[in-house]
Amino acid sequence: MKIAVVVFPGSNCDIDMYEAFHTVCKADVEYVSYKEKSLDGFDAVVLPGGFSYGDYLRTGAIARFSNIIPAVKKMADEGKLVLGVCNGFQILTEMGLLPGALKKNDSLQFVCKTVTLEVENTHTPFTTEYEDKELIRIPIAHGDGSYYADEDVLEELENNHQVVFRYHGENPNGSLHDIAGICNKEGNVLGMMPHPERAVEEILGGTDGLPLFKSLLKAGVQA
Amino acid sequence: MKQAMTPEEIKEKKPYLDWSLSEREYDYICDHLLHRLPNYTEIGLFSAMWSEHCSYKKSKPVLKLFPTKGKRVVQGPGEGAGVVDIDDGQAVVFKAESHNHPTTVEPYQGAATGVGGILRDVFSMGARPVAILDSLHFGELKNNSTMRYKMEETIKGVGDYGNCMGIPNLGGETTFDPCYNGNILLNAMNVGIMDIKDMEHGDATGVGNAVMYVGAKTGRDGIHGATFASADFSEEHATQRSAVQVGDPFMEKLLMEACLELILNHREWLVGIQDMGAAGIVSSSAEMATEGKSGMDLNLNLVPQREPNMSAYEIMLSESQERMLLCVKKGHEEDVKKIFDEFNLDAVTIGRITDDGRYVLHHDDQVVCDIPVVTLTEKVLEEKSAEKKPQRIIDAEQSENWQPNIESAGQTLKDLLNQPTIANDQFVTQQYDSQVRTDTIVGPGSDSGVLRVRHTKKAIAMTTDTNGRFVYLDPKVGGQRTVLESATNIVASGAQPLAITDCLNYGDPNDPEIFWELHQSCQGIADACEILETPVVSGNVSLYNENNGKAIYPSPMIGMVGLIKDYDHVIPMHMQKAGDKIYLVGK
Amino acid sequence: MTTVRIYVTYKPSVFDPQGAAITDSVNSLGHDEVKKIVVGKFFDVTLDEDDLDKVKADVKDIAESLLVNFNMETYKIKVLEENA
Amino acid sequence: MTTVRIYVTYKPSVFDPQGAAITDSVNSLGHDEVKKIVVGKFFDVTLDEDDLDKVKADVKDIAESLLVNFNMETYKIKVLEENA
Ligand SMILES: Nc1ncnc2c1ncn2[C@@H]1O[C@H](COP(=O)(O)OP(=O)(O)O)[C@@H](O)[C@H]1O
Repeated sequence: MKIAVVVFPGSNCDIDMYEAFHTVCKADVEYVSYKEKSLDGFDAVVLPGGFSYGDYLRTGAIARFSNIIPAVKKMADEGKLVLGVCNGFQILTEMGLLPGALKKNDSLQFVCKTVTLEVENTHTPFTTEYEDKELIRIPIAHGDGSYYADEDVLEELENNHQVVFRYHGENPNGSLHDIAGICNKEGNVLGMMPHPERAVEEILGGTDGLPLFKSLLKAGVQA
Repeated sequence: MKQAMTPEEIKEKKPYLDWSLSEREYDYICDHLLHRLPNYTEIGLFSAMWSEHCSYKKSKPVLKLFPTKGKRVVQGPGEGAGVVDIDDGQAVVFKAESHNHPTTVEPYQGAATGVGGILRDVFSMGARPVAILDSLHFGELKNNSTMRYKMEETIKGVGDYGNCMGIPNLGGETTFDPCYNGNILLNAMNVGIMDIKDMEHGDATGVGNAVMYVGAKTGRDGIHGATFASADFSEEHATQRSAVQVGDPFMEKLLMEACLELILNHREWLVGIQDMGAAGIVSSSAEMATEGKSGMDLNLNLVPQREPNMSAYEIMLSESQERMLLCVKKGHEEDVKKIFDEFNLDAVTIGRITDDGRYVLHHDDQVVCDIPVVTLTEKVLEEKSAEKKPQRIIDAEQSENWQPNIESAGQTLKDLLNQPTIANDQFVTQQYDSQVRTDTIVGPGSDSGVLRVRHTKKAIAMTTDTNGRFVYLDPKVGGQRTVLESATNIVASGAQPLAITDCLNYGDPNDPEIFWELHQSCQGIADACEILETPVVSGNVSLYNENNGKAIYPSPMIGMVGLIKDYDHVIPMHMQKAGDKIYLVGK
Repeated sequence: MTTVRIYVTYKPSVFDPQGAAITDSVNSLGHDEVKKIVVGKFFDVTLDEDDLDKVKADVKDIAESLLVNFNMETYKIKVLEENA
Repeated sequence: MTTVRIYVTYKPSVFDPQGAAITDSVNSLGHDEVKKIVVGKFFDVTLDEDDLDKVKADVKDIAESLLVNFNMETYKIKVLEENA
């Protein structure tokens, strides 16, 4: 299984994502520039965190006009795995692969800390290695992580079990329905604000992000 | 456009006095250095380059006290940042810088551009920045909504810039004291890591080699920021101030990646590189030419400009952010340009290296400056400063030691914890990304931040410490104590102290009492560094921290870095489990 | 040359934390007469085009493809006679 | 009830990285006719007050004490007949 980590101008969690796959999971992973037009040969693509184009205008708004974006859409359409974390999640909503939008945090402040998430759906290719309703501790670091969608969209998300991760105990940003991560209807596109790649080594404070990587890699082997 | 004054008019009307150049200095320039009257552009360059901020003319004798050599020191003071060997061909690179005046006036942008500036100092050495620390000192918060606003904006400015750059913030300090009511201190420190073989220098050599300008365009931002930083900050100055410098961290991120790409993968094209900090193009180019014992010939019309009709004076003194100056081997200008093109950044050849030691500037087909380059950098008229021990210290020495009368230790403890300086600073640190780059072993809130050196078992520990009140009470002991505090912070996390950087924040050095404090406290710092074998490898001086004639406490900030050979030895600060014994060590 | 101002605001259904925070602080400054503050952005777009129909079509495209996120925002357009 | 719109922009001499970045991306989308985009904020302040002089004095105070940073910004005020 071969994984692409897309590098946009202003991406800065690209290294972390690469290292999580490469050094920790010993997986086959490559950086791909936003200027490329094709993702042929890859089985999964990751849009990492950071501040693409400075997040000027709106988070993720300018990145979605990059050359690479049609190729990301194509992978999603073909049922391959697409993961967006933090800025990557914001880009996925801006490009319409996931519904809703991410607003400024209710506190109006950037927030960096480790929060508790509840795993709500273990049937996606990203979460099979978690227990149903498992509580996990994953770091967040964002200024615009407040998930918003209209009522009917939220209802649909809930009915289809598209809410994959929910903040547990404390909602750090004002997200509606405490949403921390959602997937598309088919389940092959996941966007989340928390950073699983920051929770893959004990020395850095915990490994609750590892099952996500293991699930993804396992899904690739089975596919 | 307004016609610039003629050299004769300058002599008569003395506009340079407003730019903090004294009459004595002006006469010295005319009679001993140029043997003629300088023109408008030239006198502007002198006033910026001879400011304390660029020339250290007041503080130089004091800086000489610092030990700067050591077994592990690869590069001491004199370059963008200090470089210290951490074995295996690797080095840790660090420096601290103050941005006190801009932050006092415009907290958000002042803090943001303070962080941006110190990052450029580190990556221009060829190091990848891996951590930021920030030392913040505000006035009293109680019943002061303006100070609260300034604090919030300062923190946001530090956070937004570092977060966007993707460099974790590993620590710092936040204190509150009425002495900073009219003059906030923002000291930012940056730590980078590199392979020693990749080290770059800020020099320009080789006749015919190109001087290339890269990064953001030049506008009329912060003109005379350097002299502004060197003058007493009073209400009067607030209205004279020129446009605020605005930070663009996205641009800086691109600039950093492009410069590192050039340095790490194409170093054979590059002769030297330096960031444009205080006094913009003039200070970077004149310093590079001086370092390389060269001359330089620049055409200012080639400088990328954001605004129309900028004068030579404005182009040279602008402090627009996110710019760097390179010296590139002749014939490789296009190669270098291609790298910067990839990142959508300007890269323009604005001049050439010469061998006659002259600093020649062309603008609109005229020569607007033609002077020996060393007159700007090395011929600065040194000033002897008067010193006097303050009466309050003499009085204190003669009075009996004060004994606190504590009736309820519990209440005193509660009162202490209630002080904003001592209270939990999560409010600040949660606004900073402290984990990006996934190397953070210990983040903010501990004695020191600890960072893994990726792909090794090594880790580095870092801390900043300032204790203005203590230094005010006893400058020498206060200086020693500040270094010791840093060292104990480093040791407490399991690391061996390596070296320090500093920011020397003081009031007006023309006041003999303040100069005495500066001298004494630096002696204290030097003594402690000597004993602990932690040489000073970089630093920065910020004088004239006054508001309406009232100086801040003498507030030297120490930034220390230590080495941990095996990160399994990192010791966390928190209590581990019930039943563990507690020891008090020392005497 | 024509300059068009594009106003962008949150849809009324979306909670605007900034507007709420500012309203609070205005009230706490003693301005009790202030009932509500809505915060928005505007973009003054200057185009090298004088045909108003073309201008409007261009601006609509720019707004809808880039400047506005319809999940949470709405917009209005106004041609500026002179810079307001 | 009166609603007043306060427009806040950077002073012309102040560098606006956001405006520059947006202009770049609009151009790269193929809209070469766009020469410049300036970004600003606006605040629609609704007050329980009908005396226009009082309204203006209030709004001026609010703008100057809270909404505008005079180091870098300037502002204009307009009374909205209806919500524009
Ligand atoms: N207080 C100090 N202690 C040690 N070194 C200092 C101090 N102040 C300045 N220096 C050194 O002097 C050199 C010039 O500093 P400076 O002009 O501030 O550089 P820059 O313009 O890059 O900020 C730097 O190498 C700096 O490390």
